[in-house]
Amino acid sequence: MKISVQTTDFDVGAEMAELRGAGTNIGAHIGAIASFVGLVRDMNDGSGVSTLTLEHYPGMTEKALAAIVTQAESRWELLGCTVIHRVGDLKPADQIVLVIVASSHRGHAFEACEFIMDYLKTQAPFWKKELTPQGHRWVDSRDSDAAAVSRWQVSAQEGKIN
Amino acid sequence: MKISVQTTDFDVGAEMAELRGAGTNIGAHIGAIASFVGLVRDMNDGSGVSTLTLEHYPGMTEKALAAIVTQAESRWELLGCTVIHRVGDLKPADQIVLVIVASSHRGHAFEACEFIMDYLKTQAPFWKKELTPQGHRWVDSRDSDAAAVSRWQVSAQEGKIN
Amino acid sequence: MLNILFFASLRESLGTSQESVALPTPANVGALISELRKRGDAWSSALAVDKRWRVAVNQDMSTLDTSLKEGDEVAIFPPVTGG
Amino acid sequence: MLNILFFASLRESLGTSQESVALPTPANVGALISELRKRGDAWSSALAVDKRWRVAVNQDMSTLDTSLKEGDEVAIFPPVTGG
Repeated sequence: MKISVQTTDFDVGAEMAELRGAGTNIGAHIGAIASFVGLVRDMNDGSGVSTLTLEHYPGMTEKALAAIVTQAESRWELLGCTVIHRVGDLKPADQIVLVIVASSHRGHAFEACEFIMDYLKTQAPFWKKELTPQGHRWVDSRDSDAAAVSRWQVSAQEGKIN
Repeated sequence: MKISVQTTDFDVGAEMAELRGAGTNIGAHIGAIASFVGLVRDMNDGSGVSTLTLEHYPGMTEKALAAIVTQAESRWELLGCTVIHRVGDLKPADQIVLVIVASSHRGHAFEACEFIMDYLKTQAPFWKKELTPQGHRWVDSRDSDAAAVSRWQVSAQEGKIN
Repeated sequence: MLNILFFASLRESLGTSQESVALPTPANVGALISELRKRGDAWSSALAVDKRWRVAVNQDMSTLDTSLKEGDEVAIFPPVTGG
Repeated sequence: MLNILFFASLRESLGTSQESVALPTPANVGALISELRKRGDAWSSALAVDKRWRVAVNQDMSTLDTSLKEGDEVAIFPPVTGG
């Protein structure tokens, strides 16, 4: 598991290569790599966004991300996982977050990657502030993100590993 | 849409950058990029695999892949899509297939990426032959892949865009 | 004439990747398969009813009912296993 | 004493990011919030019952019932919006 909260940008190809550990034994067991990159959009809720500032809670953030990945590892058969989240001032089209999940099976890789993103959005202590032509504004949490998380909890009640 | 069937390897980072079209207008509307990479595993069905040979039906393959992407574009709001599939002789840990989907919304990107992989596995004319210590063998199609496709068809009947 | 293509394990077990054959009567995929099965054991076995094979006509997936016409490209192959 | 941290919009509306406060009685999160609300309008408004705020104790999400002890780190913040 690799967890990083950083101001600097990340290189998706390099992170994927690192996770695969080119040339090691683990590498050739991996059959599937699912990944997600979140980017700063130039529009949100009808306003242009020129700067997105990400605040976080140092210490708790890394702990929360590690707990989410550990939970994913207990639900699916994973061979590796990388989560990188940037903080500080970002511009439209900048990369914000990267999740990479490796597994033998494509279904496991896809589900775990989406699970980690859903939980990250609702449980990891990051906050977004946008600069728009009308000034600064804090981004509101979305009901759709809470709904996205709740479907994994229903699955757990139905008998999957919690 | 970019579709490619090729013997040469691909660079995930470069393909993602190309899809984002760094610096263009489209780029900053993209909020989410989901991707999938399929790799050659060194074991399959209990045997070591030293070479994986991919045969395809030139012409129909590209047409089938384009039809799958077009179907995904009609079901979800996508801002771009890349599908690359290699053919010829591959070794364990080699990359086989890449699907990248860009959207404003993470749910759309994830679903469309998984949809494209599920359909590619069951509808695009590729065939795998493995070299194992027991000799060459053609890979059998999997019931689990057929099942993976059928869930999208149920969704269509329930009222999603077909 | 039809242009018939064979792929993967079917290509290997039939020992051919491409042939030109006459349009069957009636002019559909089912009649073509019936004709091919008459070529001998390798053919009747590879194209048996209980074997899993697929047919594409002009690069679109087809069924036994699909009509054929002069010049069509007909491909016969096992279930696909890419990805 | 407790080490209290404030983040994001709460940090801005309360005008503070960190404070040391005495352990409340009873020693739990609910009592701490009640004490903070008494500091004035900005506090009672920001921490109103119908406002959406979250509390973490020693970096784990907590509820109003969560117990507190000397030296705990208590963070108060709005719902998270990362990703």
